[in-house]
Amino acid sequence: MTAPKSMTIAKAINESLRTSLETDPKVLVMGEDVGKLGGVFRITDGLQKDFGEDRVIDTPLAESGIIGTAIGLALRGYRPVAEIQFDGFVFPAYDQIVTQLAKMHARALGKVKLPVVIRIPYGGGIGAVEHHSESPEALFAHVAGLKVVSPATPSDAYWMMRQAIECDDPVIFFEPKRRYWDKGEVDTSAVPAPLHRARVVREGTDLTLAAYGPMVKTCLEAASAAEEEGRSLEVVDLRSMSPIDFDTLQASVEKTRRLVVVHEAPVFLGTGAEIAARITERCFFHLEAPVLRVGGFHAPYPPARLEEDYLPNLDRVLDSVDRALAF
Amino acid sequence: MTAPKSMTIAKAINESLRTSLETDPKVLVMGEDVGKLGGVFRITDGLQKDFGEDRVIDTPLAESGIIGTAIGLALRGYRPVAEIQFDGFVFPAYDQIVTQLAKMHARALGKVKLPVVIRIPYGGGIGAVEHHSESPEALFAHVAGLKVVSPATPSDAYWMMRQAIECDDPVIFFEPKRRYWDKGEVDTSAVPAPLHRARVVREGTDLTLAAYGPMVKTCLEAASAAEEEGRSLEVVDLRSMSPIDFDTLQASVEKTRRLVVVHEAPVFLGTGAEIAARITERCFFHLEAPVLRVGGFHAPYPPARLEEDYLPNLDRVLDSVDRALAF
Amino acid sequence: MSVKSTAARSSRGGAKRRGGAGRKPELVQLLTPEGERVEHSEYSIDLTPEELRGLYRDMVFTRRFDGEAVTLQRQGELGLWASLLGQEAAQIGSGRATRPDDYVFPTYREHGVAWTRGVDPLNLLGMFRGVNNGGWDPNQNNFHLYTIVIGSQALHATGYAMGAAKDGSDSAVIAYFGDGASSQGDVAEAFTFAAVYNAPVVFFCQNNQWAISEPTERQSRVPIYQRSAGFGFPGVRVDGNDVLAVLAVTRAALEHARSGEGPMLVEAFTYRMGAHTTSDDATRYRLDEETAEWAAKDPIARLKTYLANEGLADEAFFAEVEAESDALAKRVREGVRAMPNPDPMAIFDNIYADGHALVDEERAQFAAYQAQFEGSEEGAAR
Amino acid sequence: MSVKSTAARSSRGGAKRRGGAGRKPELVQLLTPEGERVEHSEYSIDLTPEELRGLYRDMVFTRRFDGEAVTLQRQGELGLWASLLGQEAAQIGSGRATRPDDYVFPTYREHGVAWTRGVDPLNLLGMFRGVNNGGWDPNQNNFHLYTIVIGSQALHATGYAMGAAKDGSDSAVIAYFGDGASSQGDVAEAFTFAAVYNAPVVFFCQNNQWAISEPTERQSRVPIYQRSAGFGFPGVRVDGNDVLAVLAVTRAALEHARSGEGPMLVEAFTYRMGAHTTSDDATRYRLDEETAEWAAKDPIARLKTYLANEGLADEAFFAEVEAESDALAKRVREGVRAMPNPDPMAIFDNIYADGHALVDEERAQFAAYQAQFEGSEEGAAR
Ligand SMILES: Cc1ncc(C[n+]2csc(CCOP(=O)(O)OP(=O)(O)O)c2C)c(N)n1
Ligand SMILES: Cc1ncc(C[n+]2csc(CCOP(=O)(O)OP(=O)(O)O)c2C)c(N)n1
Ligand SMILES: [Mg+2]
Ligand SMILES: [Mg+2]
Repeated sequence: MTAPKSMTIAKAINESLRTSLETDPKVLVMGEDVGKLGGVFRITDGLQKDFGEDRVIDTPLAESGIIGTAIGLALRGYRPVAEIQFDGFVFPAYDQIVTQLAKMHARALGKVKLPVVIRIPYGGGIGAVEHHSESPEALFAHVAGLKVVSPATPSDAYWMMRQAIECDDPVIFFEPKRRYWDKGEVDTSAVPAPLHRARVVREGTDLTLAAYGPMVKTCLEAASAAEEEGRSLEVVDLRSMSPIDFDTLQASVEKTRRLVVVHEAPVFLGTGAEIAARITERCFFHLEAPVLRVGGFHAPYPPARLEEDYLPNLDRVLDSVDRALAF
Repeated sequence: MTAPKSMTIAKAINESLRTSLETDPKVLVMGEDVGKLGGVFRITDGLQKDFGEDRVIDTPLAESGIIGTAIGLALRGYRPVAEIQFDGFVFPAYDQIVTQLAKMHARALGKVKLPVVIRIPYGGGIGAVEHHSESPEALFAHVAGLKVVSPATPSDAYWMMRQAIECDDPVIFFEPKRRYWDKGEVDTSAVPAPLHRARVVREGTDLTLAAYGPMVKTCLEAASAAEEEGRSLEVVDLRSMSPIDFDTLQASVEKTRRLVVVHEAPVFLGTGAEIAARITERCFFHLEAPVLRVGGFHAPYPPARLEEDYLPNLDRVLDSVDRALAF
Repeated sequence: MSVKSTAARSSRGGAKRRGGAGRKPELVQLLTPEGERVEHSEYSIDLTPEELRGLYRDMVFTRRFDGEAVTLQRQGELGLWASLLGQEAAQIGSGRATRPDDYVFPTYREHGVAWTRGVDPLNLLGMFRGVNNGGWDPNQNNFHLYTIVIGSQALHATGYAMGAAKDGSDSAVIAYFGDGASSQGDVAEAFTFAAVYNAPVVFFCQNNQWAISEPTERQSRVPIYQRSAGFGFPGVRVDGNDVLAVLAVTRAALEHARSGEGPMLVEAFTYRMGAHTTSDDATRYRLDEETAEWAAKDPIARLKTYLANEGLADEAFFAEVEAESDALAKRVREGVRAMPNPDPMAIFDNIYADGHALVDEERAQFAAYQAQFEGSEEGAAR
Repeated sequence: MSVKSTAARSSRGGAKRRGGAGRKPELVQLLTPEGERVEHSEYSIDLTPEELRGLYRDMVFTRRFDGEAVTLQRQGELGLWASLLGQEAAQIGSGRATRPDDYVFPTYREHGVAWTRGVDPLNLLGMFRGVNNGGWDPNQNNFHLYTIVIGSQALHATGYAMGAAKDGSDSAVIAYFGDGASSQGDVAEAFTFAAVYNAPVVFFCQNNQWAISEPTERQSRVPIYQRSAGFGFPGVRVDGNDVLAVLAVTRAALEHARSGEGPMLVEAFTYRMGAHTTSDDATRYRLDEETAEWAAKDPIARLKTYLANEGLADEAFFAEVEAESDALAKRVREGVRAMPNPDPMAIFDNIYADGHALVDEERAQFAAYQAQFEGSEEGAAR
């Protein structure tokens, strides 16, 4: 039993990959620049040096090729962890993900398993150029056969990645890139919560804020700010977008009677739409206000100098909280 | 002024393409097998014969290539109407659609327009093998820069296609393939409703059914069946999934106070989720029941012998109507 | 300058730039359409009479159950069928070149290859009947599921081959695809990955001249076997209606792969004698003359002629094969008719290996919904 | 059999199968690294002293404002910059080969090509500063927007060329992409479409040896210029640091395209002297020796030597170019600093050409939301 260590989300994922590579010889890490460079975010730093080119594989610049060959490797018994360099570059692989990776287990009536993890650094807030700041999670969560998760803390980053790699289903693992350098405690010997279980990360009584990945921190900040105004907000870290843990959320909303969902992705047909629809159905007589959503606009992710305006922030969250409380 | 003619949806689209080819020399039709064969559904029947290989173009078997070159042709001033042979085969083109077609107008600060129509025969009910029966509209409606529509009648098929071709934005045109052979009146000289306007196709007072494409007919049948049981259902044909005409729907729901949304696509993160979320927000104090949704399950589209069970049908719609009325 | 007609354009481009083609005969052939054995400088084969008769038997069986499937579709027992008529030699020859431990990635038309791998034809028919979307265990015969999205499986095969190499195994992998598929980006990416990782995979393109209604000139203006050179591995064109040549060339290609030489492309030049599928009407786009021309190159007829002329098989043998294939057809016919419809609750099976809360919820809701109708006619609940 | 190290594998594959390479010198060169003019059997060029000085001026200017952009990024004025250092000859030579009515599809690094098309460098900097995602009018200089998704623009270029041919125009199109991009399915599909439709497009691959941290062997085990033959059109490798050779070869390729001969592939063999972008740390993956080796092949130095040795330019000219480039750098620096941030409401602009109800709704909501803060500090509303 090792003592908890303080580390960044980036380091936690690196450690998680390292441990997985160590404990299971079938685990592979693959993607563009994951080798010597350690990835553009250094998430795979040092892994090729220690595990060799055979297990930490620099691939040609072709995302469909990365996922398509990862499927083949999984068919051969490997457990590939494939990196997509940035959110906006997953689309060339979308066909392989949607028509093959997601459906092959069912197609084979269960005879084939595809334990492939696709790591995608996602979301904005880092001042990047086009295609480097998107949040496409709804486009994966809508597709049956995929599991979709996103950690918000170093501990979850570490454990959820280990669980994702151990999972026999394909997992799309969205990494909140602007939180890569946030620190937190990681206890590598703790027994983790199930991969798809939501977590109440702050208790409150007046309204529930639901978020995942990068927006959990924003919601916690909003809850602190609201406290100063005498409002008690509960914050739920959903952790998983497919499946979504509606039971935990429902319990929270039955208590607080109000819900605001926050994500960076565009609101229109974002995960918040499903959450609003389903929680309204489950809690129809409990809700004092409609479920409100805070998220991106129906617009291409804007140039960096506008992203502060585009992204949900403390003010936008609190504005919706005000609106919900005004009902 | 020509007299209204009775024709199938298939024929109406064919006529619409023909008229567009005739009236605008910049209009092109392209795709796999659209030439001599007239497409696997014969939607482009006779067009290559009459307009030549230069305007009705058989393409190599590569969907990304079809959409990518359609973008280039549009940049050169053409108005390509590209066919994707079946819903499940649009994914190789998804990257070009999402990262290029949808975003180029904004990227160019409006200096470039991409009037590309992508025709996709979609939905199930025809007893086909895998990938031939899917309803991926939410995956396009979530993406800013695209417009997404689906006609339910021959008249709409004719006019909406003409409007889509005339539109300066990219339009994803979902054709309800199992309704291709349904007949109806087409008045090619009538002044059409705007492309993105919803239409109340049956008036009622007790509950609103909202649908588009293939499910409009199912909803109309459900409304007839309900009438025999003394229930008055209003049916709204949404016609457009991006944008969605929430004003028309809101007016209907404010009257009926109950809404059931029906689509073939999986419920989870389907367009019904957005409709439920937004209508609940707009009509919070009007709604007597949560917005209910009838649609596909979170499962790969099943083999043909199970599709009757998988697809929303009269019974499933009426079951939800019962549930909504029981609130 | 305007775009000229396909024919003019492709022949010009083709003629001018065939380049490497002069180096070797363009089409490897060991048995002529007339049934005469010929030799080839690079590829040779020496089969026992029994092996030769085996190939014949395989081809006849394949054609027979394929034809039966067409009939079953006409009778409404299948929703669709993609006939391999005319491609028996390409499939039997290449399939018989594989070892049991090799792995095969088919398209949706490799019924003959499936046969050589020991997959029961009935298993293939499930997806065409609409009772499943695949459904056999790929690892039982190292024969992957049929893949419908054109070209996808080329990457799966490459990844599998990368894995086989990592394992230190000397198994090889073979990926089937069509002439149309050669245009898909996935196939090109598979070429790149296979070359860069030196993966032991053979890309086997059955150029049957058509991708539904489009002739091969809509996909390429040079012969497809030439595609691989620019990716750094060899390509060869073989007479796809000559089972001996296909066997010899595929064996050599698999040997090339398994011995560490990396990938290889084989283009089997053949012809789709039937329509694309039972849903297709080939008369809309192709001429009878072409079909007639290819009928004269029939893969089974030429082997039969050879066997008969050389005294390698007698009438009794041919009659026996005929009888056996009738029995096979009967078994297939009866088997298909007896295939039960799946239980509606199967919709919720095998979506995830490790479970998913939403699926559980929807399964339970659907079960409750279905229970309403229990004991009543369909829809009688209202 | 196991996957062996890249080097061993790729050289083996390469050596064995370079095939066609023997037929012509592998690299077209007209000006050696030492600044000596050499002749080439297929490609020749005859430029006036003024034209030669013009190329020099272009390259110096390009390098200068590129360097200025790197500095501006360090100073926080730009979010990112992708330097073309070392690739000036490849870009100026090819850009100067285009006619005004030709159309250019760049990647994100074609600052030198943009210069030759008359695009103001300041326009290029907008997206790197984060004030827009492109933002110049592509039709003003027939220079398309920078495209970041690797390989996509190859298809746009092909479609555009198909359209140009349809119009009966004799304009040609040139599509730029990198060595890494050669692996993308979209590039292969562009090759297929261009060949099948005989589109007047030149595919111009700047092989700068690296795709971020990956050397070209991770993309191909044979030279990239060989890729096109298997698609039915010619490819040629040119010394990408030799502006004369690049100009000659690209001119010929564009001529080939516009005269109805169809597409052509040009591989400019060059080197990325800087890091991939200002965010990259090239010391993590490449050796100084390699950079030093390529520094000796500098494209500007060799032309300068040639001009000086041949008496085609004097010190006054070089000094003048230096002074002008300083002025350009100053203009760029000041222009960037003066670039205003866009209005937040611009988020809602130009998403659709014909309007969209949801955008209207969100625009109105956001305006109302923003109005709350009017007159107050940011966030002061609470
Ligand atoms: C990605 C994709 N696009 C389109 C289709 C529809 N489709 C099915 S078969 C076919 C033609 C395939 O031609 P080819 O590759 O030559 O194989 P063949 O059918 O001749 O065996 C097409 C276009 C598909 N299955 N997948
Ligand atoms: C589809 C896609 N995947 C990944 C990236 C991230 N990325 C940006 S540049 C680059 C390397 C490009 O290399 P190359 O094509 O050789 O061009 P160069 O940068 O050397 O000019 C990568 C991987 C991207 N922009 N697009
Ligand atoms: Mg074919
Ligand atoms: Mg490069």
